[in-house]
Formats: sequence, structure tokens, C-alpha cells
Amino acid sequence: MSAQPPPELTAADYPLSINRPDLLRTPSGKPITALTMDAVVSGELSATDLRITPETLQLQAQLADASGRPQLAANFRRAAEMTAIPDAEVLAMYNALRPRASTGAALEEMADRLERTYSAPVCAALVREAAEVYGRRDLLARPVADSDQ
Amino acid sequence: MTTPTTTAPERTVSLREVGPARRGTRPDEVVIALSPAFAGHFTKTIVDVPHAEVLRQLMAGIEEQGVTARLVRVLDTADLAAISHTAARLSGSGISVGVLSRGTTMIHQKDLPRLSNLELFPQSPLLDAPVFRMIGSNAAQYAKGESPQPVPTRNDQMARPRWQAKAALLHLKEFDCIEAGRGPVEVEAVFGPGTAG
Amino acid sequence: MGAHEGGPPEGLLVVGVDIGNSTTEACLAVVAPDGSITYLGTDLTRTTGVKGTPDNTEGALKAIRGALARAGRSAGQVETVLLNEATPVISGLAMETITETIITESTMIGHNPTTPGGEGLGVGTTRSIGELGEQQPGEPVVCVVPHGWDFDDVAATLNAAVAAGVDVVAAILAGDDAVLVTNRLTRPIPVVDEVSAVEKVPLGMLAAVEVAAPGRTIRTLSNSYGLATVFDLDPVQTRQVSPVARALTGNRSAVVVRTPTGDVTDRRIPVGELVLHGAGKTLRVDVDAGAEAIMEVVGRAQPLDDARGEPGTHVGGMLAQVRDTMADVMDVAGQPDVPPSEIAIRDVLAVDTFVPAEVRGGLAGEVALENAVALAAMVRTSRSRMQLVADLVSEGLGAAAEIGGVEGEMAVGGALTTPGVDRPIAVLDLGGGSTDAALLTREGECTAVHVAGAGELVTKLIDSELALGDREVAEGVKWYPLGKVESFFHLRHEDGTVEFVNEPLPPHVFARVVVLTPDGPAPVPTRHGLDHVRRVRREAKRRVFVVNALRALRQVAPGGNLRALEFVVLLGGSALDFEIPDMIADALAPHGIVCGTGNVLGTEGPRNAVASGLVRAHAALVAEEARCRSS
Amino acid sequence: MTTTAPRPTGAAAKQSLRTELLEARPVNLDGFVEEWPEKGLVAMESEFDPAPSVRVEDGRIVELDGRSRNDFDFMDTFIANHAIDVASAEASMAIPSAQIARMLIDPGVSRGEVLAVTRGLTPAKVLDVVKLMNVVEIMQGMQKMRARRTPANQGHSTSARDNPIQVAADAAEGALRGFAELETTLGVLRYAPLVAIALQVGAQVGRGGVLTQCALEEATELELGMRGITAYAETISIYGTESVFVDGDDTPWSKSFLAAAYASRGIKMRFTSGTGSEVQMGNAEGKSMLYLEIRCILMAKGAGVQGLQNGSISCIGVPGAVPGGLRAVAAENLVASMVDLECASGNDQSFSHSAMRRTARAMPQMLPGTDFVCSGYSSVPNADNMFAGSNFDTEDFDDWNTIQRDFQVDGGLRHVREDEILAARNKAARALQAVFAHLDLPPITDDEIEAATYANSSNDYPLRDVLADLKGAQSVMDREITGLDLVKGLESAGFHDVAENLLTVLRQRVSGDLLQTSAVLTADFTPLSAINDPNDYAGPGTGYRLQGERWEQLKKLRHVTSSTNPETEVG
Repeated sequence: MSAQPPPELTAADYPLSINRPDLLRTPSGKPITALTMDAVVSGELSATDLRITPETLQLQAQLADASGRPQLAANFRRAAEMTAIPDAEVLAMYNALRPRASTGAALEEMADRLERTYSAPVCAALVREAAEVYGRRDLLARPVADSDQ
Repeated sequence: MTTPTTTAPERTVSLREVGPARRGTRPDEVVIALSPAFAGHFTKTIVDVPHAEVLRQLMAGIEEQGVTARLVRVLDTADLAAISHTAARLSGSGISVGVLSRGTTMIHQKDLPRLSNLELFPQSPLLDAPVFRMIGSNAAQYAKGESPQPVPTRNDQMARPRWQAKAALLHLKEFDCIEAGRGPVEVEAVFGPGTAG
Repeated sequence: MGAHEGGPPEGLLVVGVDIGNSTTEACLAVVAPDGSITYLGTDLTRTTGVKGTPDNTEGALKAIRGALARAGRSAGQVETVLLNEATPVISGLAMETITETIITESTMIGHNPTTPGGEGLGVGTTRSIGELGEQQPGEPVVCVVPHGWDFDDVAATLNAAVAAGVDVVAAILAGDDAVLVTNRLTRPIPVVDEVSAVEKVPLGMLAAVEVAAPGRTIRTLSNSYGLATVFDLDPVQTRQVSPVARALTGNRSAVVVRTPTGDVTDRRIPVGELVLHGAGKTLRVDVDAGAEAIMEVVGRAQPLDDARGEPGTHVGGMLAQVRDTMADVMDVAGQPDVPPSEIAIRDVLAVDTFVPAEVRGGLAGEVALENAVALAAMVRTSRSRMQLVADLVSEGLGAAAEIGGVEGEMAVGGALTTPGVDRPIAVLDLGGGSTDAALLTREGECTAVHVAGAGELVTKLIDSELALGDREVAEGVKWYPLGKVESFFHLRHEDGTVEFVNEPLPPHVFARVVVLTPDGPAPVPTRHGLDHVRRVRREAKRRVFVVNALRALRQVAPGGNLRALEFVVLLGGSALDFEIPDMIADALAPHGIVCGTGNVLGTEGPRNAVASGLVRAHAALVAEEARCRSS
Repeated sequence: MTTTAPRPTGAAAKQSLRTELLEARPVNLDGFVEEWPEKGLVAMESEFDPAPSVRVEDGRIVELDGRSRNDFDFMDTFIANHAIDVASAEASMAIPSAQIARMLIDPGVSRGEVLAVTRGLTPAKVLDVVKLMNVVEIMQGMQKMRARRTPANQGHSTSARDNPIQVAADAAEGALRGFAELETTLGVLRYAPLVAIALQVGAQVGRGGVLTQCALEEATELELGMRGITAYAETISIYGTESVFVDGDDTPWSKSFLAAAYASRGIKMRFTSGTGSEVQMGNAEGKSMLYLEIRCILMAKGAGVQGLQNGSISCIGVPGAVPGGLRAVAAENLVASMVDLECASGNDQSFSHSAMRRTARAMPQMLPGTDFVCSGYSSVPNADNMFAGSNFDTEDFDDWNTIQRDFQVDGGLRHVREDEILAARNKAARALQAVFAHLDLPPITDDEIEAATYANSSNDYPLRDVLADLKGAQSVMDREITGLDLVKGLESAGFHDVAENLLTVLRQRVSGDLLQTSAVLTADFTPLSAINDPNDYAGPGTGYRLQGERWEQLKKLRHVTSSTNPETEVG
């Protein structure tokens, strides 16, 4: 089946691995039922087959919404966007969000990159919000980094 | 053999300010930096080691190695790394020992980042006079360019239930003694009675 | 590398596999019908199990698959896997301390504290500090201070006694207080401190305390006649105290107490015999006779048939264990047992070393460098299970597998692909447990030997001589050059050059002797200076690898004459060491030998010699057959 | 048990024999201090905490607990922007605190009805509510508000020598005894890959579906998770004041980003916080410990993380030393549950010299049940516990099981017969041996397997070649070994069941089911979370009840005299 538009799930669909395996695919498009021992032994599976897809995260976000957890759902939507970002860059972005690690301009650049390169508007909004608060609370990188005094 | 004369009265110390702390030029000195409440608001560490004894032993460890000790008091912070690093940059050898009132101690060097250190003794309840002597001795050996074996650090899982809250309390009190905006001052230790005559 | 540009080379795919003591290497090549070779790739993995046993199969398959994967070939395309005939070799190490220094009656304190106090010589009667108050003026006194005395109190007590007329001429302290006390005295005296067992210093005895100026050593107590002068000794007594003087040589401070029968002795510890069978003889040698004597006897028992040590000693236990391990690994279900007679120690290497040990009877934790003998032994059996490995590899891969040649010959064949070498050629394989040599004469005859002792023995010598007690650190000292971190921004290399760094070095290496690993400097926890560590490292390598290189080459050289060798190629893991190849080359140079680290196939360095040798031998057979067919 | 010396007795004054006896009691080795509210050294009753207030303008919170938006620090901002439901805030805040407190304990009010109110509350209001509750009421609230109906427990499996064989064997035993999650950490950090592998293999031997984690700095912890060597993460610390948060080199936004990063890799994750950490670091800004912890809890809620480890954790010595401290600790667990977060409720650090106090400390979590009663019961002897010791360790197993049986309460563990334990330990060590051989890691000898089968502590194992192990550990990272490689190794060595268990756990990250609140995996690999196992407590006879087969399991102890034949024991 093609995955658009995503079905409207209710709490009764949980756990998806048991109740709705038909909706679950690996990043390479294999159905979750293809993750068998035979496939492991024959070398058909690679580590990327064991990653979660953005579509699945959107489904879990629906479940979170359906069970009254909007913040958790928002987290899953940010996560869905982040699946496209390579591991090293995810860590680099995290480090850039630490206090006094980035200038306002650098954070704005990061938000742009999230939006343009990774189509991640929800993550970008989080970064812009951080930039605004950091600016107000003196948590942006200072022009001359001198930790001496 | 006879036993030593342990009944000598407990030594005391007071710190006399002699002016703003200056950068030293002698390569054979170690600067000992004391926290705002050391030998002032407080007189002993978290486990009742008298500050007089902490200071005597640190200084003795340095002197025994043929190195000179200089004392400063840092007034504007109670953060051990900041105290120690300030002192390291005042030290002619670049080596310092920083001490908090509760006993927590650190050996620092001027070229290190402030949050780093050469040796750190975080478990103040486990520091006694012999350990302070070894810390002084090691600091002096670093000043001489030697390679001392690090002072063995001890650990005790049950220090948490016994000392964690008191340590926090002492830390808060030390914070109260901070004099914001005052630079480090050079001090002289004046030891009270105790020396057998 | 191959001649076939532009398309896949024609011919049959073969894999040479060398199962060594620690690594298994594969060499993948296409052999054309005319015997020409196109090399496709190599691979290297850890050997699984003891060399020459069925456990090797797993590692062999892994190396083969690795080489195939790199060349983009599949197992189904392989025509033949060629394995080396490898004889299982197991080696062991043991160390026996053979001397012991004993001080009796607390005669001497010679631990050399780093910071004694004062300067000069003081001779007087030993008195406890607690009794100084009752001391009459006149008689010279050496004051003994037990634990628990504060330095300020000691100084005050001594000053008071001197003021009362007591002639205090020296002091002996338990704590590390000598400088502190002397700085506070009104009348300077020599002070020795850190005497941990100070309560054992005999009181009421005549004693001498000597402290030299910083950077100097004592002159009186380390001189037998100085002692005779101080204590008014006759010639017989002087002879008795001469070991004391010797023991104090080189110290900055010392104390000697004159007691009725006090003495310092250097005792030899009997550690049992080594029994060597060989050349139709049974020879015995005491292990405590030292390495030179042992190696002389080993030389007389060549070729060695077996060796045994005294049960209950380290050496005896080690030899028995090496033998047992071999018996265990040769014990394969469904195969006939290997007769015990075939499991025998075939070589022994003894090396003199020393072990820092605390002196018995010492008062201050004095440490003496005791003599010790380190022994490496090797057991080898002619009975190999390699055919079984070949069968298992064949089964696992789905391709034919056969024994393609004998290890030593194949190594030589592979080494010949090093640019610039020719027959006669000898190879030295510098491994972890054994050092192997093989020679190929101009006429094509090949001989090979294994001798005991290699990289692991070097590590052990470094570990014990520097008292590191940490094999990881000792390995680091062996593998990497040394340096001294002089500030956070510069370090001095062992050749004296200084390197500046931009990023500050980490605090845990500050002011320390370090090994310069690829991951950055790592501290060596030792009080010794860089030069001492370097000397120990080079000596350990010399005593094992240079000695073994000569020993092994003599065994393969025609008539034992090294001059008959022309090219020596170094192979194996330790051939990658930064100084061992140079040390061996220097030792061989006087014999007119060209010696260097191999570069197999011109690309592989000292690796892959046997595996590529197997391919070469196979190709030679193919070429031979081609010639037969065409003629 | 301790190296801390007894208190020096005053020199002169003569004491009664009874006083001498009391002085010698372990409880007097614990430290106690007076409150100092001005500096935040106070559990939960402080006149310096702000009064509750909220004001909403244009769908935005513009005033929070007496502070207007211009004066918000970053905690206020984050909580106002993300944690509080703006639509219901003013209505919820208008409800008297006493009424909300009554709702918490009233069986007639469902968990859902309470959540509808709490989602609109400010930190000061939450504090105002729980301040009204005594410890029995707090427990009653916890019984209803716990997110997952079925309580569980978490174990620590570590080794003082970082010995992977020990970690595997103890993980297998721990899993068999009932821990639903197992956590490890290291003495020598470079050992992490081998120990994490050992924990995973051991856990899947003991009971398929147990989730594992390895506490490390963020980058490595995330990497091990992404590779499928570990299954979840928990040591992501947050703090209640801006200054301490910044001291920890993080902000609510950086931590939120990290939370999404874990979810984006399919890895379950919870934050960690606890009373006392801010005052311990000297920057409580004059607020009570519980007020600051409530800010942490709401920050976690706002970040969208599914759960929180709290209950003071490593700062337990601070609330433990002030009056009412353990009531505050019980309250912080309740607050996490009443804002609908999974709560791993502490009891995981050495807390007292007194066995009586150690037990009492755990009752407010153990009796009502929490998502994880201990967020680290030491399933190794405390001397091997690299988290600096837990409130309970292996010596307490039988006591714990007996308390469960005495009160008919499910603390997540059970008594297991010796032969089953030995078999699991042995199998775990053999499985790890096979995995190490498959991955070309330093071999595990048969002697080590024998030792692992019968060992108690790390001292009972042959020493490993640490150098070789560390090289092996590095190669696991360099060669990019993943959970799939572990599955292959287990399968090829004939450990089919263990391989299947691990593969099923790995498959879960594709489904994302374990990302939902309070999720664990049951023995038949059903994800069990607050969605499909919601807490439906509605008074006596409802909610989770220890009964049936599980109760029969928990009736078993090491020694129980048979009623049919009193000359024998059942077991």
C-alpha cells in the first residue's frame, strides 16, 4: 500500500507491532514482517533496516495525540523530521544548542538549514525559539570567548 | 619508645591581609589560595580538621620539597576551580593549591582551562592532615618540574548519607561570605599556640 | 600489479592462507595457465585457536572471505585454497628471582629519601627524642624520632636539648620532615627521614648519619675505610662491614648503626635445576647460575629434545604447563592421541634481568635490584592437524583446499618478492612467542628453525625491570617512542628534540614521561627518568631479538657461519617495530649481511609473505605442467 | 558496610549505657541538618516559594507564578510555552488546591479526570496541591496516578572490574528475577562497548524482552543506542534553576532537541532530575527543593519526553538530611505521575547506614507501586555497583521478596530457584563467549564461565587481559558492530532462542511502540505502555491487584515450610 494519506489511528491500534504490522516498514521499504532470522543470517538485512521511519513516527504521534499527550506527539513530529539528519550532524546541532555555544546568527543559520536541507520546520521553530530566549538571557556565544575571569 | 606529646594545645591560625595579591616571579613558589570563609567564618573542615592544621600541612609539604609557599585569599567567588585558577595565574611557578573551607582541595596550573585541574580531591570528608601534607608535597614537585605520583584518592559510598547535606550547608555558608568585586589579597598566616616550648 | 589491463584476468582463482601464531593472512590471486600471477588482494585477521589445530578454520575462512570481498569476488569462483603446513608452537614465560638482600640487626638505613635535611656526618649514640631531657651533656647523640611527632615539636625539642648542652649531632625521623626540622634548628645537623620502621632502630648504640649536599653522594659511609675510621674497626671487622659500604654507594644519605653482629648479606636463592635432554646427553644446570650458564648448557645439548624444570618452581611449572597445553590442543576427537614423547620443549632462552624488591630486614622499605632469570620456552610437535583444517575450510567455503607448502619455505618464497633481494636469502619472522628463521640457498634448499623468545618476553622484561606491574603500560613502552611533557604546550622527544603543540596537552600527562601513541601521549607511571626507561626498553629488545636473531640464523646458516648469508629479510609483527629492525641490522652488518624489513609484493611490508609464497609455489607448479604439456 | 568512622564521643561528659548503645546505632552515622529556607535548604515548605498565578493573553501565558513574561527566566519561558495547556490553564488554576488534592485521592475521580486539571497547572500550584497531602495521601495518589497499570522494577548490572562476563551473568540473573529494565555503567569508560554487549546478551538470556541501557556521556550513549547494542537511555539530566542548568552545559531547548534525537532513532528515553541537586550546587535561588523539582518535571513534560527518573537520585543525602525530606521525595514521584509521565522512582543510591531507614525510604514507592519502583536496584553487590551504590543490593533480594509476600505487594521481583539461576548464569556466560568468538573479541575461557556460574562479586572471576579487552572494545566501535552482529553471532553458535529474543527487541525500534509512555516489553514481547495498560484504579478491588499466577509466584521464598509435610520445605 502507498502510505498517503496516513490513516487516522486510535489508541486501540496500539501496539502497532501487533495490531497494525501492515503499516510498518523499514527505511528501505521492507515490511516489518521481513525482519526475520533467516533474513539476518542470509545477510539481506543491514543495520539501516532496523531504523525507524518518519512515517512510523508520525503514526506514533497520532497515537500520542489520541491518548491525550500533545507534547509527546510534538516530540515524535520533531523526531520524524530528524530521521533525515545524519548521526554526526544531529550531535553537532545538539552541541550548538548548548548555552553560549552559538551566536544568534549561527542558530538562525541552523534553523534555515533544518528548514531547507531537511524540510524540518518543527525543529527549526524550536531552534528559533531557543535563539530568542538565549538572546534575552545572555546565553548566546560572546564575541570574544574568554573564560578566564 | 615514648609516645609523642599529643596533649599540646590545638594550634590556631588567623590570616592577616597584607595587600592586594600580586603575580609572583619566583619559579620556586606555590601559591595556596584560600576560600572566602577559610580560617575566618569557619575554623575547621567538614570532618573537624582545624584550618590551622590544613594550612600547616600544605605549607610543610611544600617546604619539605625546598619550595616556597605564598598565601592568597580569594574573596569574590567560592568556586574551587575559579579560586585555584586565579591562584595559579598569580603563582611564579604557575602551580597553585586551592582550598575550600570544608576541605575540598585542588592542584591547578596556569595554562590549564579553568574547569580542568592537575589533581582534584572532591571528597572533603576523606581528607585528613597526612593527605594535605601529600597535596602540598605534590604541588611543590610539579613546581620543580618533577613527576609526582598522584595522591591516592579515596572513595566511600556511604559518605553520601553522612556528609552530602552538611557539605551543601557549608557550601551555602561559604557563598554568604563572598565579597563581590574584591580582588584576591595576599595574606600571612599567624599561627596561635601549640608549639611545644 | 597484474599484466592483464582492461579486462578481468584469465586463469584460476587461488587463495594462499597463512595461519600464523597470532595472525592469519590471505592472499588472493589469479594464476594464468602459463603460471603468471595477478594479485587481487590480501586480508589479515586474528588466528583462532592454536596454530595447526582445527580451531584455525574460523579465522582462515574469515581471512579468505575478507580478501574475496575486497576484490569483489565470491567464494564460488575459488579454484583452490592453499594452506601452509604449520607446526603448532606454544611458548611460555617464567621468571625466577635468584638473589635476596638481607639486613640483620637493623644495621643500616639506605633507602635514599628524596629530601633528607642538613649536610655532613654525625656520629653518636642513638637516643629516643623522648629521653633527650634526661641526657647528660657531653656525649654525642643521634636522636631517633618515632611516628606521630610534629615537625615543629621535634625542632623545638632538639633546640631545647642543644640549649641545655646536649650534643645532638644527627637525627633519624619516621616522617617526611627532614627539611622542615633542619630549617627550624639553631644548630644544623644531618637528618635522615622517612624511616618507616624507625621503632626498630636499636637505641644506645653507636651510629653514624651522613647526608650529602643536593646532587652529591655520600663519601664516608659508602667507603669501607670511612666506616673503619668512624667506628674504629680492625681489619677483620672492616672486611665484615664492606658489604654495608657497597650497599650505600650512590646514596645521598645513609645511617649505619654499629651492632654486635649486624650485617648486610646478598644471598643466592636456590630455585632448582633445569634438566636438558639433547644430543644424546642429559645435562643439568641450576637456574640461579644465571642466563649465561644456562645458555651455555643449552648450547651443548643442541638439538634440544626436551627440557624439564624442578616441580614447585616457576620454571618447572611453566615448562609443564606449556607441555600440557600442547597436549590439550592436539587432543582432537576422532584422531589418534599424540604420544607424549612428541610433545617436548624444543628450545629455551634464558635472559638475565633484575627485579626491584624490598630488602628483608630493612627499616625504611629499602629496595634492592635483585638478580633474576627470565626463561622463555617453546614446544613444537611435528604432528600437525592442518589436513583437518584444510578439510574444514573446504567444507565451509565450498571450494577445494589443500596443503600448499611448508611454512618456512613459503615465507622465503614470499620474502623473495621484496624488491632488491636474491638467493641465498634468509628470513627472520619476529613474532610474539617465538622467533623463526628460514634459509633458501642458491641451490633451492630450504631449512627452518623456531627459537623461543620474542615480543612477549620483551614486554615482560620491561614490565618487571621498571616495576610497572601493568602489562598494558609495558606494551606501550615497547611499541612507542618516549617523550617528556615539559609544559602544557611542549614535549621533549627521546632524541632531545622539542615539539610544540597548539592544543594544550591533557593534565594527566603534565610533567610525566610518556609514550607517544597514535592516540596521543600516555603517561608511564614510574619515578625513573626518560633515559632510564629508554635504556631498559632497548636492552630488553637487544637481549631478546638481537640474541635470538643471531641464534636462529646460526642454526640455519651453512656450517653455522653467518658470513654465508647474504640477504636477511625481517618479517612478522615485531618487524614493524620502530627500532628492532635497525638493532638487528646493526648486529648483522659486521658479517657482511644486507638486512632490512621485508616488503612483500613490493606493497605489503613485512606481512603476507607465507600467503603469497603459497600462491607463488602453486603458480610454479602450473607453469611446470604447462611446460610438460607443450613439450 | 561503611568506612566512615563513628562519631567522636565528647571527651568529658559521662554517658548512660543506653546512650552509648544508641550512639552506636547505624542511623547515627547518617547526617542531619537544620533547614535554611532562604538558601533553599528546605524540603517543600518554604515561605520563599512563589504564590501560584497564571494569566493568559492572546493564547499565550503572560504571567506565571507572580512573574510577568518579561521577567521569565528560561525555565519559566519553556514551561509557559510548552508544558502548560493554555486553553485550560486559567480554569484549572481557579480550582482550589484542596479540591485538586482531594481529586488525587478520591477513588471516584478517574486518572483521566485528574489529568484534565493538572495539564493546566503552574509549578507553584502543583506545589500548593501536594503540600496539602501527608505521606499516606501521597501514596494513595500514586496508586491511581502511576501511568502504567502494572508496576515494574529496574536493576543495575555493573562490575567493579568492568568484567563483561560478570555483567552478562548478573544481567541474566537479574532478568530472571524480574527486572524489566537493566542499566549498566563503567569504571573505565573505554570498556563500554564490551560491557553494553554483555548486558544485552545476558538480559536476553535471562528473560527475552528486558530492555537495557548503558549510562555514558551523550555522544557514546546515543551511538550505542543507534547501533542497537542498548535499548533505551535515561541519564539525561535536567535542573530546576537556570543557573544550575547552564552549569550543566545545557538548556531546556538543547535537551528537547536531544529527546527528539533519541526518538528519531527509535530509542526509548527518559530524563533524570531530583530534589536537592540545585541546593547541592549552591544555586537554588532561595526556592524549596520540591518547587525546583516540580519545574524540572514540567520542563520534561514540555520537552515531550515520555518519562522521568526522579526521587532525588544522586542527591538523596540532601533531602534525606532535612525535616520532611522523604515526604518531598515521595511527592516528586507523585508529581511526575500526575502530569502523566512515566516515573522511575529512585531508591537507587546508597541512602542510609540504617537498614530500617533504607526500607522505610522505599515504602512510598513500593506499596502503591510505580512504573519502576527502583530506578536501579543493585543486582550486583554494592561493592560492584559503579553508580556508587544503591539503596538495595543482591544481599537484600530475600528481604525484598519477603516484604512483597508479607504485604501482598508487587515490587517487580520474585524468588527464583537456585538451579534456574545457575542455568541462566551459565548460559549467559556461554552465549557471551560465543558472541565474543564470533566478533573476534578477546576469548572467554571455560574457567571464566565456571566462575560466572557460581560467582557473587567481581572478585570471584579470573582476571581479564584488560589491554586486549580495551583493544577489542575499540574495534567494536571501529568496525561499527551493531545489534544485528550480536544476533548473527548468537544464531550461528546455536543460541537460537537468545538470538530470536534480541532480534525481537531490535525489531521494536522499527515499530516505535516502546517510545510511548511507560512502555516495557513483556515476556511474550507485547509492548505494554500507558496506552494499552492504562492505570484504571477506581478504589478497592480495582486497578492492579497482585493475584492469580503472579501472586502464586510471589508466595515462594527460599524457605517455606510445607503445610502438607511440615518436615519438608516447598520451593
